[in-house]
Amino acid sequence: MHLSEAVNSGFFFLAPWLVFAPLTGLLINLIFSKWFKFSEKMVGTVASLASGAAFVVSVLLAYSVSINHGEMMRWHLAEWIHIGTLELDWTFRMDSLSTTMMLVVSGVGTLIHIYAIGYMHEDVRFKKEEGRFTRFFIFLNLFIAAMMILVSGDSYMMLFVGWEGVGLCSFLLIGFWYEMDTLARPSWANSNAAKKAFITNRVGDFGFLIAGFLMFWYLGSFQFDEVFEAAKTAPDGIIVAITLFMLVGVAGKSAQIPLYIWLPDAMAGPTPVSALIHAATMVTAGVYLVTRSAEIYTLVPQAQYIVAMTGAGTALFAATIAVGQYDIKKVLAYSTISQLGFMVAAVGMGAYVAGMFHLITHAFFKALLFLSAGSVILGMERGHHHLAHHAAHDDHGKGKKKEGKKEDHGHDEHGEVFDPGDMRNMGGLRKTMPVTFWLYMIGTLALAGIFPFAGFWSKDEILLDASLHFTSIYWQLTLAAFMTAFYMGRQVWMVFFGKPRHEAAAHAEESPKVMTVPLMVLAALSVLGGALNLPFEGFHNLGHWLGYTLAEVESLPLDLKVAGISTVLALAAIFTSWWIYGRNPLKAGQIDPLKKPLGFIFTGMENKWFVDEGYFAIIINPFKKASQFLADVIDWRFWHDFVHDTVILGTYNWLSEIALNNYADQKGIDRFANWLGEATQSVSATLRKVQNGFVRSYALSVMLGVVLILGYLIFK
Amino acid sequence: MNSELIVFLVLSLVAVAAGLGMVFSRNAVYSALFLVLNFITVAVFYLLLGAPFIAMSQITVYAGAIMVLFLFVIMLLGAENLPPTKSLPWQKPLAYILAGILVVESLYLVFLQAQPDMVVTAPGASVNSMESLREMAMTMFNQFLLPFEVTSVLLLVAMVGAIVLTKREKAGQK
Amino acid sequence: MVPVDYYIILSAILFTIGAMGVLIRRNPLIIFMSIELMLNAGNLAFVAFSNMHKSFSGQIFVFFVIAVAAAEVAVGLALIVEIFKTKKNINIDEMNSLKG
Amino acid sequence: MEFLLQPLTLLTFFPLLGVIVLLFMNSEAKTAIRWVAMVTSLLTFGVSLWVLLQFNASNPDLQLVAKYSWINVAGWNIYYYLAVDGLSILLVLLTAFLTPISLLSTWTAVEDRVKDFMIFFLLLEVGMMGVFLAQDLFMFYVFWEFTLVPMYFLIGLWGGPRRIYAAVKFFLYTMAGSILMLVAILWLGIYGNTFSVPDLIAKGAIPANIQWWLFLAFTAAFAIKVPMWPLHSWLPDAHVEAPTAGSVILAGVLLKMGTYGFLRFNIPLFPEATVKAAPWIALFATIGIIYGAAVSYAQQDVKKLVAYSSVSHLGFVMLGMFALNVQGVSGAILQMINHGISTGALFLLIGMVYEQTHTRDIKVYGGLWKVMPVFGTIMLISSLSSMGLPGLNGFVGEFTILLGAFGSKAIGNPWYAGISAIGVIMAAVYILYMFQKMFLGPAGEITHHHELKDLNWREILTVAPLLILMFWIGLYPAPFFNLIAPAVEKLVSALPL
Repeated sequence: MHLSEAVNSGFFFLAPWLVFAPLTGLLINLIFSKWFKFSEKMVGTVASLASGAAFVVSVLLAYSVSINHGEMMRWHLAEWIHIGTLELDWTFRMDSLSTTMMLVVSGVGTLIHIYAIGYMHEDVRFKKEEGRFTRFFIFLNLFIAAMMILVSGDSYMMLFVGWEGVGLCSFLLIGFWYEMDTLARPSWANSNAAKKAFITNRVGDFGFLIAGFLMFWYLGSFQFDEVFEAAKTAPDGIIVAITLFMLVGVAGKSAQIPLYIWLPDAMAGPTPVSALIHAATMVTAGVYLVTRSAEIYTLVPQAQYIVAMTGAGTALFAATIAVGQYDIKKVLAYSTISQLGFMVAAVGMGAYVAGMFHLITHAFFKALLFLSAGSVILGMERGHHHLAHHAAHDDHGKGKKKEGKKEDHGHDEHGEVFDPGDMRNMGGLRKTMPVTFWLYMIGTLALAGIFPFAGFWSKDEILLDASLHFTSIYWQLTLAAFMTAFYMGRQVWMVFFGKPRHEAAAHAEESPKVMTVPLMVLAALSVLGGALNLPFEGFHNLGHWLGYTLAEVESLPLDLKVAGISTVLALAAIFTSWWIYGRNPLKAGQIDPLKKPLGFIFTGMENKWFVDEGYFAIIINPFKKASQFLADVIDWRFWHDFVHDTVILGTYNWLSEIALNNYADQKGIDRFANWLGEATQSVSATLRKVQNGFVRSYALSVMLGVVLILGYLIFK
Repeated sequence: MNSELIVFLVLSLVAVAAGLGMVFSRNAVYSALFLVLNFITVAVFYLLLGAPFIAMSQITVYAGAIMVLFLFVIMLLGAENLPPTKSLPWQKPLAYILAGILVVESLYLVFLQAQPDMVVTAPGASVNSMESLREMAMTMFNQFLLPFEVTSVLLLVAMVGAIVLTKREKAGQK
Repeated sequence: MVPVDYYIILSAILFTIGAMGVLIRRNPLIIFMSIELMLNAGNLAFVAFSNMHKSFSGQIFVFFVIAVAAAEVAVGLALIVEIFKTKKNINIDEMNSLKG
Repeated sequence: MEFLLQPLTLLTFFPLLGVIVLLFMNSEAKTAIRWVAMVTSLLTFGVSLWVLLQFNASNPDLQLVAKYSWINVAGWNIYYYLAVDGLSILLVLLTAFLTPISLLSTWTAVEDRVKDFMIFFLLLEVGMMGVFLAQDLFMFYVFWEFTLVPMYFLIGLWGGPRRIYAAVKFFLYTMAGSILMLVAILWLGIYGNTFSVPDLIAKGAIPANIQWWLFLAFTAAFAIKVPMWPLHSWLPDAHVEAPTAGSVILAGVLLKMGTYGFLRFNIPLFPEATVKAAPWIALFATIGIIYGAAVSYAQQDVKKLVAYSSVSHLGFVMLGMFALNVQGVSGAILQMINHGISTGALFLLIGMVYEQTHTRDIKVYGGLWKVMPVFGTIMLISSLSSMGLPGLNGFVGEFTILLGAFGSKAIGNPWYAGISAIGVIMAAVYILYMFQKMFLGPAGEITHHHELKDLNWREILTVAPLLILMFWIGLYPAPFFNLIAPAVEKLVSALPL
């Protein structure tokens, strides 16, 4: 196809390269990096270029969709599973919704790739172990590819391929430092977190699969349009079942109640991963799924309500936990769960544009926050490193190299574990890491929903929608928004203000350009992202754009009451947090000032309301016990040993020995048998003499036989 | 009594004598030579019976190849005279007795069913020897093709077997 | 004109001589030769019958017997040589490891 | 000569050529022996590809027929009857494909009695081919029993410490089932006056109550072989004690003989009984899926873990097969192949690390990925394939099976499929448990941990074909489905549903 033609009619033929581009990068790094001894920069560049190429393709596709006035286009690559009426294909779907997701995924993804080059190089856990660095970028590229399959698939099953694919990448990247815990001590913790994420996601996938089966047998297809068409005439019960099972999938992937538990643990992964996968892109897949299925969700308001309640409940619940966390990334993780709750609530209420809008802005500012947090953690690490060097002087300098191979970097020389992510160790970082501080501030304000940052516009749209339709949801979300501003304020005061509570914080160092520049881009987007969809007539750009795909789009005007309430509450929350944490900065070793007034409530927040423990008690431990019981007692000792070796074999032996030998036969058969044996023995003893071993005597007996037979023939 | 019968009687005497000589010679070399003699007389019988090809085979294969092989082995092992043993004292008398009975029995059988009018045809009288050879070949390669081929396999196996059995083990093994 | 019976008688006598050789000699070589003699006796009978019945089958059978005999001699002699190598002796009466 | 050059006859008996050559070889020339066996199995694979070329995928009937009257006494028409159709073509290819791979894996693992090992292995291949190709019940039975003998020796001679127990158990268990099948075969032969399966099917209409008994008799043999819960007790013993190559073939092909038996004999010969039995089989399959997954999670022995996972996986196959619709049956056939590939790969890989560490205790491993990155990556892919990650082969099979079972008229309700789908979660639990305990986490206590060598080229070459197939089937299974589709449609449409 000629370029000019493509410019006029669209670049749809490029669609497969959404997936192939990152895969190419992956393969290059996988195959050639060892042969040609790629430097770290080279590996990172290849991966970033691959991801960037996907971004370019996304841009071209979005452009193509726009010049076609939002008309949906398909690109059929190959058939996948065709059996009878089951027809699954590798078909890419390009419409305004999917291209939006592509842009977010590849755009944020590329920035994070670039950031990761610097971050992974600086990460102290990374001991120049051969292949680790490359492995990270291979996983990242794989993730981009899987995510692209997810957002560009034209059927629920192709979406599911990406859906599980990103789950795999999540597993691999959470468990990237699989031999240690978050403090780099040798431990199973990180790999446990990875496993937890995968299995929890699988529970969600189970729901997705069941929804898929129902879809196929009652709606006859997996292809989006065909499903939507058939759904219109299908009985409500089926649609409710489908949508609710799908909700299980959404809860798994987008970390909603009750399956959100994996996401906080997922912070064990390197920070770029937390930003990319566990904040900006993968976890929003559930929101995308509901938006994509808008046409079936709108058919069943009762299911929609359940979705919205789940989202709102999660938003509030996670926000409370975020208040009680000390780890800088854990706070952000619960914040992510909470914000995902906002989005799910939005799409549940049918405010798809608002949900997507928040998804996009959240991708910007949460990625920004995570990456800045990563920068803070690295700064702390460097400070700590710096200290260790000073304390150890020269004699330690030599030993350091040797020890460098072992995994004890988290320890300082007293053997005490230093946690660079613990906010109680920080303080006053504003001075040592000014760039990071300002970037973090932008992210915080955007998340807290302060005018005119991106978060303000998107969150407000959700709240506005809720206030119009579901009052209870509106209040839950508003309360969650208040707490969001509060815990972000708490975090900022604890991290950047006051005095350093640890030597490391005092010696923290600013991060290199390769990390801060992508952050600045994200910061700019966090500031300006709101412009995508301003609540003024003629500025509903995103709404208009998504309107091509989504049947009904509300474009609400700005409601000053709602916006006013949320802004005032956010400011009040920030003020409260200043009152508690900023006015009197925390001292080293001091307990959280909230602990006293809130008492056991704060203990609950601190301990995540003991949900993990609950799951352990109710599901995991019983399952372990049950499987142990089944395996050891039922299968092995009972079925394998007892039934087979004792009952069956034993019965056989018993029958043959006791029954036959002792009772029936002792008298009759036995005696005869004995006699027979003895007789045979004596006869054979006699006959044995004939067998004297002399060939000639054998020959003689043959001759005798011949003579006798001839004689018989003659005289018969 | 025609000349043919005379030849037969003389030669059969020679054959029996050679056989006895083979059995009773102390020296294995003599035994072998007696056996060669026996074979040659039997070959003449074959000629008398109108089987020139078999006669030639008899001379070449038996009297030639096989007996040479025997002689070689005798040379190799030494034509020793084994010392008398007490191991099977009744073996010899019993053997004589049985042999006697067997001869009597077979003679009896032959004469019992004698058909004096059945006589062998003289050589060359009715059958051209080349012609008979051709016919025999036709029979062998049509009717008996498979046994013929199997025989070749048998010979191959025997050859391999003989080589394997007498192969010298390499030094170091055993 | 020789009656076929004569040949058969001769064959029987030769066969008996061979059998006797097998029975009374202790040298395996001679035993082998005796066996050859027995085979020859059999062959002679075959050829005689072939002539009597005017059929080539008998002759062909003899041909096969010769081939088998050759094979047998080859293997048998090899065995004897091998036994001699291990036992340094070829007395047939000492090959009695099959004794019961 | 014409007889020998028939594709299927050649395919079945080709390994015998290798056996004959091996018989003449000096048992000390180990490398040469391995090469001869290897070349034979590769040529057999070549023959199987040749068969594939001649195979007409759009024809649902038996093809490349080689049919001769074999035993014809007392009115018993027993045929020498080989043929292939869509139900068996993939299994035939799998057999020919896995044999050279297994042989390659024994290159350094089997050092004593190499010659005997190779001979048994090639004989086993003959038996397996015969089982999949025979269309005469009598002939099938001969091959079916014949496979026991080489496998018995493979386990009993080259196995682990309890090999005799395992081998005898394997043998007796299978024999016990086979005897009932033999009775049923004899009944069928006398009833139909022929042992040829197509003729018997064409005759049709066995009285329903007798069908039921015959169905049960055949099921006894096949269910033990599969093995279906609760007849699986021989499997962990056999797998744990068998040498690596034996495990691969056992899991990859021998278990498929059971599922194939259902497909080839039970369903077409006894359609009414099949439909009647479908919910029951589905029940047992579902129990097997959950039970196998749960039990496998509690194992400390890696090989045992994979062995129990086979119980779970084959439960899926049975569930799909007795869904009795095209999706389910096609999925079941593909899943047989998938299980051969994935589980085969897992056994191969475990064998490779076992060769270095001589332990299968999962607890002493840990952190292997760091020491053996290539090995870890390959193991990861194989594990993911085994737990059914989309994009890899396992998913295509499991998905189509569950989809078929979910809407199956024969099973009657979607609960079995729904509960079995929980098995998919549990598969993730035990597979990830295994992967984590072996490859992730801190370095294990195994003493010579740091001396472990990563896979060498031979080992990579051994598993590479399997990996390629995992991706191929996962991403583009169309060629495979095309091969089986017409035959499956014919099979399903003949059922009284």
